[in-house]
Amino acid sequence: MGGFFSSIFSSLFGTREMRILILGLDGAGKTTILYRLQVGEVVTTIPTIGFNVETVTYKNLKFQVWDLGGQTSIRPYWRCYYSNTDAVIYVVDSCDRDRISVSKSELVAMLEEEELKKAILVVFANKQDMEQAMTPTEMANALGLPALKDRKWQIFKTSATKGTGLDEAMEWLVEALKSRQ
Amino acid sequence: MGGFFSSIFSSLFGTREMRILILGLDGAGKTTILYRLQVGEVVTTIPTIGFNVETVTYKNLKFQVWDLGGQTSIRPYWRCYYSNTDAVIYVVDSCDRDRISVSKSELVAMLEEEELKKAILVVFANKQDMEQAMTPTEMANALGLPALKDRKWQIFKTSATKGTGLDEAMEWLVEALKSRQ
Amino acid sequence: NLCHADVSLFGEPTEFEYLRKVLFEYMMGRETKTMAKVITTVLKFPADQAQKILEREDARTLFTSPRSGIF
Amino acid sequence: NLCHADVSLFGEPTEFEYLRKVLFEYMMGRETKTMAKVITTVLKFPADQAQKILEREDARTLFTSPRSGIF
Ligand SMILES: Nc1nc2c(ncn2[C@@H]2O[C@H](COP(=O)(O)OP(=O)(O)OP(=O)(O)O)[C@@H](O)[C@H]2O)c(=O)[nH]1
Ligand SMILES: Nc1nc2c(ncn2[C@@H]2O[C@H](COP(=O)(O)OP(=O)(O)OP(=O)(O)O)[C@@H](O)[C@H]2O)c(=O)[nH]1
Ligand SMILES: [Mg+2]
Ligand SMILES: [Mg+2]
Repeated sequence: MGGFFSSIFSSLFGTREMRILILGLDGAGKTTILYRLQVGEVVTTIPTIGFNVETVTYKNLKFQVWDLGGQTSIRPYWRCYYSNTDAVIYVVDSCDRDRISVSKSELVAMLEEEELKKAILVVFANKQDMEQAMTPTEMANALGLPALKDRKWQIFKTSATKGTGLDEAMEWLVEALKSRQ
Repeated sequence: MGGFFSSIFSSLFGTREMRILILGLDGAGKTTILYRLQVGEVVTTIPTIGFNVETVTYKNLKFQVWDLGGQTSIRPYWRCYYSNTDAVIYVVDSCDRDRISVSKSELVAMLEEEELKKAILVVFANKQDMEQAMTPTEMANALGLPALKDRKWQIFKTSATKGTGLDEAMEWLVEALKSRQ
Repeated sequence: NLCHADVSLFGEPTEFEYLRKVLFEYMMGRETKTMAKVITTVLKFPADQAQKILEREDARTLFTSPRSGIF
Repeated sequence: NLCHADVSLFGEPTEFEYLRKVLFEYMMGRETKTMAKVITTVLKFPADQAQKILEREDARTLFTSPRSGIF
């Protein structure tokens, strides 16, 4: 009985591109992460004035991934991209203790937006290859994640340059997206 | 014999919109002229930041008439509109003796453009209702019109507010456009 | 002189470069709906104009959306 | 303070308003070829980008020009 509909659903899930935004302060590692996910390599980046958008295929799923520039003056325009977003990858530089509170307030403002009400949140505690890196627990608290209501979220330690942690995070995200269907 | 082709030509001429630009310094009366030609009335104008474009029908001919703002900072963009232009109506405030040389240099620069090589030029010596108005001959000389080479041109006294001189000028223009076919 | 050519109405040259990037994508016909939102926001279009533009984008994506063929 | 919010990269607020007007017409699909020329000029697009945009306009006016139906 359910076979017919579930096969429609799975083919739909297989066909429809999920829309993912990579957000976070400038220099957090967003562009490095995007291309790590897409081509599996570390690319040389310059600050993103605008955005990069790429199709990333992961476990047979297609994602349209948007990496938005994070500089102060263009951060207000993130919200123009929120519509129809399935998940947000929020990237934080784990060594940038000075700006963790800025990162928190941008995150809080973002999560308040109606258009992102159903979006899944994955926080990448990036640059974990550095000695002074905050731990994920430390960062989760600094960002106020435990207090989040009605939000499916998870935090992962990553190093975009070394390539660690990304697989685990993406695997979790795929499962979260699937179970949301 | 010629009847067949001439009827094609006249219907073609009747169908194809001629493209006319109204140019000149700010405050010369361009917008007033455009709407005088289109609706036969004096409208209240504000300085044009951008352009107005209207279809003007005159003696069964259709013109697409562009009135471009003439302020100093947006004058450099006139050239973006030159392509496919059949005629230029160049409007000069006959009382603005202080800026007649500016008006001349803008006119000269315009006529040097390749895209306007074949365009017919009609100069409107506007605001002739004012006492201090320059005469057409005076203005033609100040603008350097007699020295023009390879250009079909004519100058007319007009008053856009009183509505004088416009008919005569348009009649000449129509004939000039027809004989150019 | 604080008012050199790089100081913009936007406050920052970054915003100017940003606008150019987004406009280029829009004018090349890519992701026009999203780009239209950004452009009208960056340039502070009056609300009524922004709405007209976005309605027009909605209408045209109905015909061209890659997703519209699914059902 | 000379650098108030109305001072633009364009030198003048007039240019900013001008851009908005032209962009609005472009985004509403009116006279897009001419508007594209103005926009790329006002915003000083690099030559290669401006050319790409204008080529694209040429291609699309081929299909939609009101003049194209005459012959
Ligand atoms: N040590 C270390 N450096 C990293 C890591 N990820 C990125 N970087 C470096 O951080 C710098 C900024 O990275 P980007 O990816 O350009 O940062 P971004 O978030 O895209 O910045 P904006 O485009 O300005 O918003 C680059 O020099 C990267 O090589 C990481 O995991 N570890
Ligand atoms: N006395 C007199 N005033 C005129 C005449 N034509 C226009 N004006 C006035 O001149 C002023 C400027 O006219 P506009 O038509 O707005 O000038 P414009 O050339 O469009 O100016 P920009 O849009 O700034 O380029 C208005 O107050 C008009 O009423 C005229 O023939 N005689
Ligand atoms: Mg970047
Ligand atoms: Mg005007």
